[in-house]
Amino acid sequence: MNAQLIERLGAVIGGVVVAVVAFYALYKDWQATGIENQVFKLMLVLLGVGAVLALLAGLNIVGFAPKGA
Amino acid sequence: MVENRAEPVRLDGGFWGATAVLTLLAVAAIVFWYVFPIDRYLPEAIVTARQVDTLFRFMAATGSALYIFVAGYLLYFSIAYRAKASDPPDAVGVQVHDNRKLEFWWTVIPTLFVIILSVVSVRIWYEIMLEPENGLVVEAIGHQFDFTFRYPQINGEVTDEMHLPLGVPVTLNLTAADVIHGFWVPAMRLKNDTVPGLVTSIRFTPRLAGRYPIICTQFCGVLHSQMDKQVLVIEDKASYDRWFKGWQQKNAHASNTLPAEGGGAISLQGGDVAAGKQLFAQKCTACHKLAPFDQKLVGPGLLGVLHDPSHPNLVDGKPATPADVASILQSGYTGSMGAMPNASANGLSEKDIADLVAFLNTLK
Amino acid sequence: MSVAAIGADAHDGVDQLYVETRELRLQGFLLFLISDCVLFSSFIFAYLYLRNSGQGWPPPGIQRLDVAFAAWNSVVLFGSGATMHYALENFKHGNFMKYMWFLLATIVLGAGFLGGQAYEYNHLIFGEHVTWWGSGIFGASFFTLTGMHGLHVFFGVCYLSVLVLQSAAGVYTKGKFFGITAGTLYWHFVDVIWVVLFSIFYLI
Amino acid sequence: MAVAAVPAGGIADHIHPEPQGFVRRYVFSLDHKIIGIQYIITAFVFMVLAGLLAEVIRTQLLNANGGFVAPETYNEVYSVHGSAMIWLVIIPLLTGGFGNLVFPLQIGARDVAFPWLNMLSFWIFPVAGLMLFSSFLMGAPTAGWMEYPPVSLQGAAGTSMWAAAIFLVGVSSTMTGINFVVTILKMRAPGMTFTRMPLFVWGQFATAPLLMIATTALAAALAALFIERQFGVPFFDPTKGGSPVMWQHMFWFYSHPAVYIMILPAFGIISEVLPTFSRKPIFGYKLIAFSSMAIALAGFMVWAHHMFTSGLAPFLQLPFMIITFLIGVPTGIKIFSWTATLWRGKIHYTTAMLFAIGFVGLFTLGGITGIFLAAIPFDLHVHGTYFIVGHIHYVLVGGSLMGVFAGMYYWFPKMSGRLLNETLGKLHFWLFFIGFNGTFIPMHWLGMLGMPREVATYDPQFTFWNRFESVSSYLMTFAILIFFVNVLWSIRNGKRSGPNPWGARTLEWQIPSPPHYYNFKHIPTVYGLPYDFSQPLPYKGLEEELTDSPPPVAAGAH
Repeated sequence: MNAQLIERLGAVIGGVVVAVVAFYALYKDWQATGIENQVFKLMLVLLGVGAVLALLAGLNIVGFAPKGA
Repeated sequence: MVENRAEPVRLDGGFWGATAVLTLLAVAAIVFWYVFPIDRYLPEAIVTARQVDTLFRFMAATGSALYIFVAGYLLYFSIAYRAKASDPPDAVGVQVHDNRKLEFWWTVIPTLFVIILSVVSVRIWYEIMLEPENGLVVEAIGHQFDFTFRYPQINGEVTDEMHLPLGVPVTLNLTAADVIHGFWVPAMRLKNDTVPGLVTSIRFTPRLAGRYPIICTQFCGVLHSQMDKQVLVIEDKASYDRWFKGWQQKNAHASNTLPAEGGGAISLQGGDVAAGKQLFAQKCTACHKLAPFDQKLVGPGLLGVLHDPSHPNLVDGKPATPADVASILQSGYTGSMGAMPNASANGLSEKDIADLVAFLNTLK
Repeated sequence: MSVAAIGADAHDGVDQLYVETRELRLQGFLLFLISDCVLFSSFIFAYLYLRNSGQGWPPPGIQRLDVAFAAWNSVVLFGSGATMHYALENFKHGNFMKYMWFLLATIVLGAGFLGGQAYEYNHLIFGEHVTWWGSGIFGASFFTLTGMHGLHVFFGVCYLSVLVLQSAAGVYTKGKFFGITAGTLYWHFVDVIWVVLFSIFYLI
Repeated sequence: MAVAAVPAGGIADHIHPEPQGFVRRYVFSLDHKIIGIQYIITAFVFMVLAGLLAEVIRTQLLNANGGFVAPETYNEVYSVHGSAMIWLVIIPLLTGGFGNLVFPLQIGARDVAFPWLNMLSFWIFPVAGLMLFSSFLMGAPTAGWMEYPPVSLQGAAGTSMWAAAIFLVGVSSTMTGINFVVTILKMRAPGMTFTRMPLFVWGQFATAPLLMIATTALAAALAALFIERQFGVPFFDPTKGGSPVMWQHMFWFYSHPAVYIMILPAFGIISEVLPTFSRKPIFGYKLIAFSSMAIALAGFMVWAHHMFTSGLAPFLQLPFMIITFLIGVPTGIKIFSWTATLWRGKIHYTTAMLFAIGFVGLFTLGGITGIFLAAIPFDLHVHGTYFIVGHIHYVLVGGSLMGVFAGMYYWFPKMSGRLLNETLGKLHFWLFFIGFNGTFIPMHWLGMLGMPREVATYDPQFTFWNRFESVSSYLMTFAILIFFVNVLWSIRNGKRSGPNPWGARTLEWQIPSPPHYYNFKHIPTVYGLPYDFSQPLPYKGLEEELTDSPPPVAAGAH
């Protein structure tokens, strides 16, 4: 079932990349003020969380056994 | 002419006069509500009906007193402080903005009253909810445009009136066959919606013999307004038993028993459980739940239909056997909640029936 | 309200009127996102209510959803969120070409996500015969929610394409670029909704 | 005290040139006052239609076996009556109509935050109204304004049209909500802090978040019902696994905040009218303002008190009962403060004042029966009966509609420059008062004795009181007819009112009536609460308003 494998691999690598990028961007403009920037910071946090979730799902830590297993 | 703020603002004599009158009126209203013979207009058919009436008297009395004061002051101030012709055109009232003490009290007192009202309501609500559970279990089923009732040991359904013996606590299970109806007996001061696919129950103890109308209070279709013809009859034990036997004979041959051995015994060998599970999911979950018997959807829950002795006997008193289930699958069955299609309508081949029975057999 | 407070230095024709109207538009857009969020949460309530009143999940006869593919698809969408963020950062710091590349990357990734979603629908509907009306409460809640989210992503992709054309035509200057900020807010909002949908459909 | 002046070149300082041509000025107008008037006119047209439906209902109930119309038609009539009155009359009148008309003037703004959005939100409204009334052509919805599935799933095509129409009105309401929140937050005159805003603006400020958040929850429920009816997607159909009780949760989660949307602006109107005609400040300004917000917030937490009998788990019902009781406290505070406003005032009995006092009297009765309904044991008795119909109409007609009439008599001069006729007004008030009470008081005991709701025929024992109600409802309809005659007559030949006929102190009365399209030549600065009659007006910069000097129009076309 290499399709499963490729998807999981893509999810893991992509997840790591996006999570790093998101939390780095968050770290960079942590001091920004004004409602607009606060909303952006919140969105970045949730984006990071989503990437981590996708990463864990790729590693089969979260979610259920792959279909058919 | 500008009202100067120097001289202190005090309540004048007229105000206290009005207050006295209003207090008298309020006391009269309170006495009226506690004296008013509610049961002459609406009999108290069950034990808790009296408690609901006491709650109503309490709320009506306090509500009327509050309303008399508000409306009274409104009227009095409107008359006493109207701009008289003698006032100059730019006359203004006393420029008071607020009064901390007054505002404090008319926040605290209503909050206290709300707490008292909550305590009273919860106490009475508990009495309604905690009626004994071991009483007579009756089932009322709402259909489009009438209620039918099912009694233990009476096959099929009682269709015209619902009879209950005096003094015996009752657990009334409510469900519906098609749409939401509202089962309400005004004399009981109690109602609950009959929701299709859900069994809700109300418990009460009949206290006063009589014939009380049953009314549907939730819009259920074009003839919703006709659903107030049926009657709940509360009577003494003897006449109840007579009525009960009458219906037992009448329904003895009701459809509840198994149809004649139609389609002949079919071979049940080689039933494949997995295929049965698949078939069940596609064909049966619309009306049956994989849950105990009383979890009704349209038909009863099917968990343990072939093993659990308490599962109602489909045939003559003994738990259902695979052959019984197979014949029901083959020739259909008209229960109280709706008709089960037979094999051809369901598109079940003989092999399918064998698979289904095998699957049902595994449900413990 | 000093001009600096809004994070855009005042030149390129930015006057007090633009500053104030921009502030109003930003507030209005955020409130719109809140009301859209309530729309999704109402459907999510319906899904969770049906899920717990039904007979276990997934209902008999329906396989569990393929988490692997969904994880990959989600990463594509979250990636597009990251690229959109960098598009806005680059625009704010003036390097226009990088902004355009990141914007195009976002559109490609967004479209990729839609493609992935279409693939999954195709697999579900024709492969496993799980349809919108035919598969009981699973079909109802899954297809309605993910479909509505897909529609929002589609509107987002259309808006971002318009954004590319407008930026190419030079509509957005250094001081006046609310269109891009709104696009980024919307895109992040769509990402955040997918974080929730991904976890409630695939992970629990 | 140092109050910041209007920032140069900003929105408040900017007057765009006058719109030209009839279409731009009156049909597709961006001016919040014209849009307010458009809302009011359209809402009153729908009120006439829905009011006639009400009279069909009352004529049908003249005798026990009905017979005026067939049962199906009767079900259609009361369903469309309920839906139209709520979504096409009361909500648009109070939020779109009076909201647009008055509060931007009261906060010293030139217009709302998003004029284009405002115009769009209006033009969706008549379309949705026509959609709802056109459902008669295809079998109108028959399951009441609540349209409970599964019976609404069996309804004719009109039920889907109903869902689409209410979805559209919901979209219009959400836009209005967003528009008003941003306007009140961002566009108040310099110096007008939150505790210096007039109470009608507080009413709108409490209503706007409800409009914006609650309406979208209804949009989801309606979309689900529409999808289920048209494509068979099983949300609510119990035979396919759906749950009918879920609809009630989703519907009432919107509909209880909706009843607060319908009453909070009316509270605002009454808090403006009472102090003006008692010639004294409103009593307890801060408490009234904060109780509006408290009511708006608590409105989201009580929806299941409409579902005590629909099979909810018993212990779940308790919190809803107790929080509903608690909402009675801020409402009570408002009622006591209004009554105290009349104390030691110099009361002038204009029609607006009569309606305001009538509002306090009748709404209080509706509020008290509301507390009855919150107690579960009593609600188990009267849910789904005419007691509820009585309660609804006491708070909606005795409350919101009386508030609308008070608002019309109060602000009609500001918008048209002419006074509504006082004698016709007083006739309208007294006939309406008698007719209204005659129609809706008997419903309380009819409901308790056993008359269910939404029925085309009823038990013959209730015939007398139903006839009494029907005759009183004809009187009430005649009174509303007098109102419309009064409005139509006064537009042309009402007495000229001048800028401030009532001697009121809020900002909208310091500018000419009808106000110029730009409202204020120079945005005033505010440094106090306007309600104290013994103090001078707390505004600076209004000197030029009543002169006819030309406004400083901005150079470029905006």
